[in-house]
Amino acid sequence: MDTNLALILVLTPLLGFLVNVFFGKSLGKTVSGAIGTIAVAISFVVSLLLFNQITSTGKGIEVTLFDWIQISNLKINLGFLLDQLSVLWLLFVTGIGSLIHLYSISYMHDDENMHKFFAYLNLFVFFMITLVIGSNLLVLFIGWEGVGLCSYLLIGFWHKNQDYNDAAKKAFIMNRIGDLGLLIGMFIIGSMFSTLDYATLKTAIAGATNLNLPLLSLAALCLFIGACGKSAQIPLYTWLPDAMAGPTPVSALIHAATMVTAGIFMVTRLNFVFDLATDVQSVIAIIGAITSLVAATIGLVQNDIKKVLAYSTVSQLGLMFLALGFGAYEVAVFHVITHAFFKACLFLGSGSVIHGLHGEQDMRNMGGLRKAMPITFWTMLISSLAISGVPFFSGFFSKDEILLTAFHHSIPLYVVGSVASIMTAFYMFRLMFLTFFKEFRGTEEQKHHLHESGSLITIPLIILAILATFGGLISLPGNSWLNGYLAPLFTKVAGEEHHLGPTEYTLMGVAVLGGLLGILIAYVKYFKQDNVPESDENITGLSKVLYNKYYVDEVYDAVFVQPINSLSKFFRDYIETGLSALVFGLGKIANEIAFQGKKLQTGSIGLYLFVFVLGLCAIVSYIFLAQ
Amino acid sequence: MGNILNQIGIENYIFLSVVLFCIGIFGVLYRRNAIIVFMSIEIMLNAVNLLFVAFSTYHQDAQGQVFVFFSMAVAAAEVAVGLAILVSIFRNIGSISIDNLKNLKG
Amino acid sequence: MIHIPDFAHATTIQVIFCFLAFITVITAFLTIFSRNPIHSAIYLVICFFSIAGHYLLLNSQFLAVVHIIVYSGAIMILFLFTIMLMNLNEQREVHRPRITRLGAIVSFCLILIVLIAIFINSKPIVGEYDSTGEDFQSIKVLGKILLDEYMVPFEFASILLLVAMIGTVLLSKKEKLNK
Amino acid sequence: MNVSTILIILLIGAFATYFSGDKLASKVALLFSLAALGCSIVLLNNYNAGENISVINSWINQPKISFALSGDGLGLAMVLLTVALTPIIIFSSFGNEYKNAKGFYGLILFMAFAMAGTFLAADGLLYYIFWELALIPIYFIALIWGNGDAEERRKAVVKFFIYTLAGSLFMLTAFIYLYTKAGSFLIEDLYKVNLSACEQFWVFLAFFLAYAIKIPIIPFHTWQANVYQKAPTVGTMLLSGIMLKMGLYSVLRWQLPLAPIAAKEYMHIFIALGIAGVIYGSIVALRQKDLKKLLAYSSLAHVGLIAAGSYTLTLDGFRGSVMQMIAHGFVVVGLFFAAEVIFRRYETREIGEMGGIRAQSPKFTSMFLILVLASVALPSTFNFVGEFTVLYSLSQINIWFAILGGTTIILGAYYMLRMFQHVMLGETNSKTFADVTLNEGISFAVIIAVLLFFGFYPKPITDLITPSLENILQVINKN
Repeated sequence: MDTNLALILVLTPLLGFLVNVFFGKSLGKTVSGAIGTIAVAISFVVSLLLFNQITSTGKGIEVTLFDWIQISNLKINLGFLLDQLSVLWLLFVTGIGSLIHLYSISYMHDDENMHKFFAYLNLFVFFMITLVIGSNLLVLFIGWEGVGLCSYLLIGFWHKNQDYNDAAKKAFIMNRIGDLGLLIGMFIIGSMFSTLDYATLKTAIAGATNLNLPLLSLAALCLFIGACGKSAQIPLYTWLPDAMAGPTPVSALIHAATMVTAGIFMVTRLNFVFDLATDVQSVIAIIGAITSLVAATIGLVQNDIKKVLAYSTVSQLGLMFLALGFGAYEVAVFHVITHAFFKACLFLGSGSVIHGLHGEQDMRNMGGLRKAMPITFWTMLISSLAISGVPFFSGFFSKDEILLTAFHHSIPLYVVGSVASIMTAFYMFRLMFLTFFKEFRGTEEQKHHLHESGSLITIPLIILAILATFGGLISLPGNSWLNGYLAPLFTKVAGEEHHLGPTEYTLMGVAVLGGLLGILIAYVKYFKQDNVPESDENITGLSKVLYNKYYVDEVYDAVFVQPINSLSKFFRDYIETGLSALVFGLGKIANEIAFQGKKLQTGSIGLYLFVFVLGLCAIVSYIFLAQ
Repeated sequence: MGNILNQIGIENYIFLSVVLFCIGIFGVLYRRNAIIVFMSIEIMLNAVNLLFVAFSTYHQDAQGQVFVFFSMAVAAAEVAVGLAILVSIFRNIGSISIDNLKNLKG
Repeated sequence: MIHIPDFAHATTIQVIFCFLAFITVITAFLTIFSRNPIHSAIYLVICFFSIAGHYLLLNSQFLAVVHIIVYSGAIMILFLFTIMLMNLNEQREVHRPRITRLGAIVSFCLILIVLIAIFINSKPIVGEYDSTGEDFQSIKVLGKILLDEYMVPFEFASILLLVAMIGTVLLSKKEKLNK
Repeated sequence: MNVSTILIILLIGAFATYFSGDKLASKVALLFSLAALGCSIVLLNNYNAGENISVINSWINQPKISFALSGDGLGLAMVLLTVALTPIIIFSSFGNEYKNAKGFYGLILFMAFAMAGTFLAADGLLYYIFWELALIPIYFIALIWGNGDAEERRKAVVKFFIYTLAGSLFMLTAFIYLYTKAGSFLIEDLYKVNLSACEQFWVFLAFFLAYAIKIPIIPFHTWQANVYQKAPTVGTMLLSGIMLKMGLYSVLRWQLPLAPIAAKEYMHIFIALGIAGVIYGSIVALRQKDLKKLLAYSSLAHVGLIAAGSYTLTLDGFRGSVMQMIAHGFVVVGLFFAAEVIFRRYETREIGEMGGIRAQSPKFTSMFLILVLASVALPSTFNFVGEFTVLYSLSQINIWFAILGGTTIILGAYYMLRMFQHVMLGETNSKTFADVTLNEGISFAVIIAVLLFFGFYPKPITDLITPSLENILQVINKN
């Protein structure tokens, strides 16, 4: 029964993918969209069933299908582990996935390759489910690379544009850098404990005496590099903003709600490893905080609506890692969930805007859309309030928990996180004011066509806005359902329950004030004073550095990409030809020797005989006289 | 009859054939005329033959003489063929100076 | 030590040997040095005769006779015929570079010295000569050995001669065909 | 029934193809190659049922050379690779017209015969004969039916021929030396020879030269790219799909067990060489303008990793490299076929002249992409299983080997995706590109099916090869 459920869960999206790949074109756009959506919806239903079962029994389900890879000291099964964590992830992956599929039916309706789009989306959900429910690291790795592949396919969905293809390639390769780290981490863990299976690994670590802690830390660090790649942390974050080249539903699903949280999932999954590697935890916290701040600063000045959201995503992911670094896994998970809601909503909302403006993404050419697109406006506003940490929206609770945790562990990181939060509030409302208020700044023709999107687009928006509003209820401070639900996963006592004392209330107040401050600045700057960001060439000073993302792409290009390319050229033009010449040179030497040796053959018998006599004398005297 | 070598000594035969052999080599190197070169070769062959016979006597063994017999057969064949070749070369290029026979030049 | 014949008390045989050796060496030299090939050939015949004398001295009559027949009789006649055929009675060798002569002399000396040095070096091997008085070189014995022990090589020798004969004929004939 | 049946079928097939005339040749060749495949599957069944399918007949008494073919798991796996790829390769050439087709297809089957013989031979000299025999058909295939300037082609092919031949001579020397010690060329007897460390070093080196050139390991690879480029695609497939594996297989079967002490002593050097090949090949592949050359360098990178895996002298390394050999065999044949499919339509191999194909040919794009992904070892493809195992074994030797070898997954992705982007994506090409025909599609589909199936379920292959690899390991560790 469990096996069947798990298989239905995994294979339905795969089936949807196959149907869409092979018959999508002939089925027509709506049907193929419907098939894709239904496939994911079925998975969602199954997830609900599983969730129900797990909450009632409180025990995880293990499903082993068959042996996969045999390595002398570790045997790797293709198996699934459905426990609290994975089912939680399943719920929002398939749930938000279904909504975004629904949304895409309308959003992608004008695209000739819509069936392909749905095929890829289904494939993505398939791999994401595999990632989440794999019972060992290697099954996770299938999903891990699989979602990377789907991300590649979907970023480059409009494959006629080579810039998009570059972005897709970049995403894939940066992810692969992380994947190498993950692989190495797996190797170390595999050789240390002879297993990659979560459950076995947990008992092995718990029962181990004389653990080689430095080696384990190294493994944890490698795993974290993997997480960095997938979850866009410094130094591997630059692919995510570029990934916005893909269709907006993709950005919402893959690059905001689900795939990028895989790193957090993995770290949470392996919490027992990371708990032992305290040094690595500090690294994670610091990197998380820095990422959060850096991305937020870049987000301040971006003018592309999706870029702002992308940097916001990076920044929020940084916050999640900040929490992970302090061992507050449930807090990070909480933020993952709320973030999934409001960020998906924001992306879909921006998609709605872009759709309404026929592909316009520059906020400088928007404005005044509030009246034309009321539903989009209101849902996005709710989500913006949520992400800014305005009280009683979901983001308030989760972000506050992260900052609280940070405050308890490290004041500097708390400050960094808070500053990032204030900036978040600022740039989100900058986005809102620029997009929805004042007068429309686009062309007349665009203005003429302004309209609210269809119901297939607005319904998901509304649902997500509701979730973004009330999502915080699953983990209220002091009375957290989520913490109790996830408790079986963690070896340590699940975070210290924060007693709501005066410190906590003060901090909460500070956070709220910070968020409001950000909103206020945005209000003053972009509503009161009616500022519109400068056009690209007029940006100067610090903004220019920020606008150009600290030139990180350029630096990477100069430090890694160009040297490799020139090395490649050097190898191709010099080493290759050199080696080739060496081999040919051997032949040439033989030729030359023959050519020179030929001259010895003068044809003069006299000379031959003379040399012969000399040789004879030498040999004979050697034999007879040399003793 | 006693052994003749008791009166002459094998070393004298060796000297003789060494000298003859060297004369042969000298002839080959010194002369350009292919016929004379051939003759020098015959001298060398005979030097060796002589030594064979001397040692045959020395060892009281007929094998050496048998060998000389065969070597004579070979020499006869060689001279016959060699001279035929010379004749045909002479017909073709009108000279038998070995300086002109450099077709083997590399 | 090298055994130097004592001329004062030389036996007849020793005298004959010295005489023959002298003739052999002189005629060999003359063969090489004479400008006219015909003279060369004649000197060579004398040389061969003297070598046959050596054979007789060594008591191998059969070989001596065969030697005279084959060398002086067959081979030298062949030489003479060839020389006459080519009309080589006058000296044709005009150009003989000095380096050639030098080379020839150097090799001559070198090989002579080396060979003699070897001989002197290996002197101890040469000892007294004993004679069992056994007949080992009469025609009868040789014939037996040849047709008994060396039957196959003997036949091969005949084949060799046959082949050489055919080859010679062909070599001479082909030219005519070409022309 | 024993393994010699496969060889007989292939040999008869080669002659039958030659005498069937130009029109029928390709079909006859396909028929015989399929027959060989069927026969090997039957043999595989028998083998799994415990039947002895080896052959030992004495052949020459002095020196003692036997006609010995061993049907163990490893050999059988490699033969299966050969006879499974041969029909695919033959079938993939159906879209081309070859002049003197009977000779062409006859040579293909003959080459398959020689390669299968190499994989099966259990006698040193027999093995050597097969090894060299395989060289002759590819020489003619590349020389006569190749492309590009005839003079350049001749130069490349002759270089390849002489180079590999020269390498093999060292191997022959080593075999003769071993014979003087063992008194027999039979592999079991050779395994029993006890050589001193010094002797082993030279034997090892001699074998290494032969195999390093064949595989190729850098810096002995210079023949590769040019020959791949100049040979007809069928020849390239044979070379890269099967013939390279001869060298890799021989490392496992002959080189390591015959000189175990030297292997243990110097393994780090050779692993490092293999990994250097990985990095070097990947980097050079980045800037190739010719599609087939790019694939050649990618091949160089992959076989470097396989070789490194073999030299780890661990069961994992062996197993991983054998699996990777099979996986790489399939994937590289698929990739070269994709290059050929493009060539049939665009008459070019210059990457710069391609682009924008995807819009016109969705099926071809999907198949090509799957092959590209398989080649960069995406999990769920067979290549991943092999690569993971190899990298794991490397990490057991030294974690740095795994890290450096693992760069293949980054660099590999870089050059393959870059290639894919420039070949397939971008603005729709002005030249029309017809989507794959049924014939082409079948070839692709078979390859992809194999890769995906074993990607999820490699157990049959693991079970097949493990016992014989354990035997080899036992020989290596005997003292």
